[in-house]
Amino acid sequence: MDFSRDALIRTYRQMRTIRRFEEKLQELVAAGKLGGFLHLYAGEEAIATAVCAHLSDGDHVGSTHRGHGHCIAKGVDPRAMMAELFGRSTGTNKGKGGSMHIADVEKGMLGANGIVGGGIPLVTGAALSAQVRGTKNVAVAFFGDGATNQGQFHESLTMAANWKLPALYVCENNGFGEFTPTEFAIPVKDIVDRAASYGMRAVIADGMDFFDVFEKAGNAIDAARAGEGPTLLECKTYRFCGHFVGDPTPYRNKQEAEDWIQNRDPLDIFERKAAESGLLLGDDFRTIDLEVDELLNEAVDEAEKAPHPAPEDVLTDVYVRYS
Amino acid sequence: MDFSRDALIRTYRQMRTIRRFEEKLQELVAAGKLGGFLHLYAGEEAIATAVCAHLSDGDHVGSTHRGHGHCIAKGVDPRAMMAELFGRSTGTNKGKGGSMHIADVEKGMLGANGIVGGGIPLVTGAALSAQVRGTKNVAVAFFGDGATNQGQFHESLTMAANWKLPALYVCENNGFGEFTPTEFAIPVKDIVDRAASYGMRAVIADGMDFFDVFEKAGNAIDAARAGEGPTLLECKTYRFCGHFVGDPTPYRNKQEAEDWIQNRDPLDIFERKAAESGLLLGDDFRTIDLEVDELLNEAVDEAEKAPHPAPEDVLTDVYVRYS
Amino acid sequence: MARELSTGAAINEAIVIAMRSDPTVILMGEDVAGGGDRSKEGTEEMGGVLGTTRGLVGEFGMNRVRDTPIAEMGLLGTAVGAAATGLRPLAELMFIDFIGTCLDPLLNQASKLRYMFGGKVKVPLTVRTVTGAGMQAAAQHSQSLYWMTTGIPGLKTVVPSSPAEAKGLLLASIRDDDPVIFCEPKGILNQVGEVPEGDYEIPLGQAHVVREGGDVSIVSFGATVALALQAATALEAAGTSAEVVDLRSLSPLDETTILASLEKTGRMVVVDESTPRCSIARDVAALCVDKGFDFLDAPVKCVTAPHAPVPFSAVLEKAFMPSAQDILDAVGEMG
Amino acid sequence: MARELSTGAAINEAIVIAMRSDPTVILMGEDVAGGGDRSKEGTEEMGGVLGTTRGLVGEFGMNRVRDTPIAEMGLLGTAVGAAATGLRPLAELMFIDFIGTCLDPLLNQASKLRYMFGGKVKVPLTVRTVTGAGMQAAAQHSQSLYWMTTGIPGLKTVVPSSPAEAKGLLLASIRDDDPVIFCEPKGILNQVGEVPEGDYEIPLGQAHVVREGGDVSIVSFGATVALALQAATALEAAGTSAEVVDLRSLSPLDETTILASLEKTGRMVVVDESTPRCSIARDVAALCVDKGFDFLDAPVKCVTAPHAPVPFSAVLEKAFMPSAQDILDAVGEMG
Ligand SMILES: Cc1ncc(C[n+]2csc(CCOP(=O)(O)OP(=O)(O)O)c2C)c(N)n1
Ligand SMILES: Cc1ncc(C[n+]2csc(CCOP(=O)(O)OP(=O)(O)O)c2C)c(N)n1
Ligand SMILES: [Mg+2]
Ligand SMILES: [Mg+2]
Repeated sequence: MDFSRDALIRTYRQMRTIRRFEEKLQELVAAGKLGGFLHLYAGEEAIATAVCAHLSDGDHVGSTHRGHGHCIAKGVDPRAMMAELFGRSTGTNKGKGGSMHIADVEKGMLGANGIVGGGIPLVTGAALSAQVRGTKNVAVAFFGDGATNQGQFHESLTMAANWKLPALYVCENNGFGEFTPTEFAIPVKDIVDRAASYGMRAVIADGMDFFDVFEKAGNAIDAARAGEGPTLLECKTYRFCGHFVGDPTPYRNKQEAEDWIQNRDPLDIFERKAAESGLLLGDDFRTIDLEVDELLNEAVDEAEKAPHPAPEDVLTDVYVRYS
Repeated sequence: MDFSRDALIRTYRQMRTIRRFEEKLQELVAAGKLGGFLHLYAGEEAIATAVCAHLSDGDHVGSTHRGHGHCIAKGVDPRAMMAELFGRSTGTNKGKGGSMHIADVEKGMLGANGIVGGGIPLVTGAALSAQVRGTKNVAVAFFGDGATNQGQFHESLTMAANWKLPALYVCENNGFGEFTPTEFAIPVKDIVDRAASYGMRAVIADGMDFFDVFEKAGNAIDAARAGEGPTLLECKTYRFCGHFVGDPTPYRNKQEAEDWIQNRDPLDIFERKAAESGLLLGDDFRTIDLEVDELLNEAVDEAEKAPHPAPEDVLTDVYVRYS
Repeated sequence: MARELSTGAAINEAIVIAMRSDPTVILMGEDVAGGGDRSKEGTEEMGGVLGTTRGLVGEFGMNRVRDTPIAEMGLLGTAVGAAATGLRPLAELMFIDFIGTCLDPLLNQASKLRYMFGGKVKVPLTVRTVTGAGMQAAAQHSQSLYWMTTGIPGLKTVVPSSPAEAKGLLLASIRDDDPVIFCEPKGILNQVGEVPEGDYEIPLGQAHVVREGGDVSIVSFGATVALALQAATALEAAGTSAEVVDLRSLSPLDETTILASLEKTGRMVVVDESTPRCSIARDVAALCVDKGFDFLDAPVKCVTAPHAPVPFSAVLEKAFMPSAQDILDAVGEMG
Repeated sequence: MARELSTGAAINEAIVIAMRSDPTVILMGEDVAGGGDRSKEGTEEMGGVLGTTRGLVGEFGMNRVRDTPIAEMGLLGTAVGAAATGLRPLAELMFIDFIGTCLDPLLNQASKLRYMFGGKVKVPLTVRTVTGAGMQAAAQHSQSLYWMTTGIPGLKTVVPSSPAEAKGLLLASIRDDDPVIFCEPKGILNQVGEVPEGDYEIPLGQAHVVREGGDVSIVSFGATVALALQAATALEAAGTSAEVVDLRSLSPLDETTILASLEKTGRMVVVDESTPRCSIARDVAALCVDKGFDFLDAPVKCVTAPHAPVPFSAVLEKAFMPSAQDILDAVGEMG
């Protein structure tokens, strides 16, 4: 294992933060404290964490409706995110965005996105910007299996391939688009099959295994930085919760869901592999768990106490210049 | 050769009609008699002719901005088409459509289309209609190489593959999208490579050879009628004229163009192969040429004499029911 | 007759009636079933993200109830092609905000085929979609973009204001031979009200005078009808008699009813959930100052959302959405 | 100073100035060069379907002049992403009719990112596009859809009326930190006129009183300014003094200049090439009957195209397009 103890701690803390952040959200919804549409990333934490481990603030990431994990992995402050979900003026987006639009451009986080496929061209544009300006930065788009049916996916990958842009396209294949199973909506077995339409490098990773995603994303990102163009990385994963908070999942096979959740939890897999390295012990994990809990309890407390935006703010931030 | 003398005559007459129809248009534009945007099909006649030879009026075809050939091949009356291009009320579309919108739904011609890629979902819908209604009809989309970069292409082929629709997607790869060479705009060598994204059957044909297209389109259409789903058929061809009438083609390699036009004219190739069969002689071709000339001279005369729409007609045909 | 249904249930009922009475009606959309007919797998379909189409795949089967991929351009383009070739598709665009991913089939195909073809085709397509704010769904899931489809000649646009209206207007829309955009405002989706049994249509293009009055006209539609009625009640208490008109269809627009009301009252407020520029509110105001000029005793007031995207925060969203108080203020400002 | 250029040439000049003065300005679009830099291949590039961008790839190279695939959603979406990350892209949408294939990046991204992100990003994108009828290009290549972008909060929409205006407004648009839709009406593209040399900007949001007058106001923009001026000349001959206002930008809208003109004349005609429903014409009329009510001496008349797609036939297209005569008729009808 090529990881230092610090790196393992950092990684576990991040995955744990993502998981716990969303468990908090579920509690808060149950308590009637949060509004809006919430889509949970639970089960997919290894992917954002592994990919973003290769990125700096100058590299851009674009996300989806299911964006909490990507934001946290890209370094966005969970306290500011929590405040955003409470609609407070201290939130990442001053309360104007909410879950589907959390962004932090200074951290290279180009936003969650409420439009399926909508983030893909934005990221392609960030990669174009890096190429035109001659930086060594890359841009990474996260999107679901369902999003690969969108025209925006097709058009963006065509452009990225034509121009050899420094981009990475990460498909999180979690078995569903809303309530429709992937195999019902997509005419090919693996999403990587679609890369043939762009002559694009394509790789499958086990999205439940941080280490597998880390290695494959790293290779793709190195290639992009070296001017070798974009890659499509398919991560096989599973959506542990419903499509949105409140979805009773009557459409899903109980057995299959149980199997993934019990036996293939990315946090468990990480903990097992990291423990095998001998660099971390069971107690280390539990300590981190407690620290994360504390951080998020504080985040909720702070958010609840934070001020609401003023009604007049409804008309600010529309334009840079109004006249 | 499996063709009767009659079939060969019919075929040649059709290709010749398409070619001559557009030569007339060029003359008429030079004489200042026609307005609007005109995109010529010259060089690609074998494709429409060969594909439509397998279709009846109940089968639907959708076309592009370069639609004259598809219309004539699908049985639309060239006289009514000429009247349409003159904007007369006797035109196929009562003068409201013009070159980019010629249609004749009774002949199964769902319209030329001014939106690149716009005809592809319409045809997919016609195939869906045939499937839902349980007919044995098929639907065929013609489109260019450039159109395969459109989201509409990607989304339509995904749906057609998911549902095994009775559709044929005919890509006329003529080397250019407007002024941009195909290899500059598309990241794969052959358009058929894109079918992998849909797990779709895909075949390449020599678009200059009527017989090759006829055979391959026939197989695909038979498969569609038999419930075996859609095919992507790529026909390699060349656009003999500019992108539109008036395009001086400064961007195109003169040598390459000369080579295609002199040595690979689909009418010449057809004539040579048909003559080899012994069923048709040189004189037969020249007789047809004269008949076609006559037909089109008459078409122009009639069109020039036909009445213009009345100005009030600007407000008719917007709705079936206005209240 | 005292049967009460939510708007969602009324819409479901209308779809069942339409599909039973005409085998060419098909239903298409993302998750309209949810992975097809699941009755054999021991699982159940959701029937749309808001549950509106639950149960339909069971009755009508997968040939007529089509889950599409998440591909709105393909979905609507295919529906247009099917409509031009013998079917009468009812397509679902989950939220009208997604029109950004599928405008071409509406703007350049459905609305224009008939005209471009010289009247030789018809496109009996209906697109159901959800509009409006109020659920903290933020900027990309809360827009009231019916003004955009209203501005496109060749399309019709309908916005119902209650469960009973939704049922009758949807049946008329499906059976109309022109393409219709049928908007379901979030503000009425969970509203419950009396809905007549059986098959009935409310004709398109006829506005409805919901409440008669003589001092001021309040033209409204969709979720704003309830606001207009609230305002009318408050105005009555203050001695002003307000007439409330429900437009029902934005295109065709019932100019006659609007102008008749203006003639009666001389004063007009138009209420519209959308942002102001090029809105239905301003469109109707323009009608009033042209054909209704002689009736006008005061400025025509438009009550709309501000010129801004829809914010997430509950406080801001409340500030964003038009309210009954805004209508009262507008009437006050008229002098 | 007596140098005359076509609008197309003036736009080309503005692009050269913008690209020379700011290395973050890039040009993207279908065939904006035409297969890249062809100078080494013994062939020449077309420089756009109307030749407007000819010569630019030669000076600025293929890194900054990007031929895109025929993929408008990708083109505009990518331009938005580039604009949010350090570039100032000038994207070409060949005809505004094609907005159907790429509305999402404008409707849901460019216009909303800043707001949704709480003001923490800017999107300095300009989209050049061609609008309008008059070339028998028929229903899918002749629309005047600027009303659609005007109605979207977060976007700005500009329509120049002459070569000199086009140059100055385009420079201001490119340098504006907000997303701007810059419309080039077909009716002015080949118009030739005096164009100042060098670098100058015409600020957005300031209408221009093109001709002063006291009896009636004619508000116009783009290709309709010339019609308004023709009508004003004819009216003068008949003893009516018309004031002609050129809006220049539709969003932001210069309400002050419009209302000042109305206050002066008491009568208003608004001329707009687009179809009527939810048009700029009706939007301006609504402004007049609200904030300008006290000034109004007559109905506000809208001169627009009819509620129909654009027909192909020359006879029908002429009937479709607004004319100077239509303006005179409108003034006549006002009484
Ligand atoms: C353009 C668009 N169409 C539809 C939706 C509604 N929607 C939200 S999430 C979703 C499913 C997306 O599936 P996938 O891409 O696999 O991502 P996942 O939710 O599984 O992470 C859909 C259809 C949307 N937000 N945007
Ligand atoms: C959506 C859209 N984008 C751009 C255009 C402009 N345009 C018309 S034809 C054409 C080139 C099409 O190339 P291809 O698909 O290869 O067809 P070809 O002209 O070669 O037959 C373009 C870009 C259009 N009509 N529609
Ligand atoms: Mg998924
Ligand atoms: Mg081509």
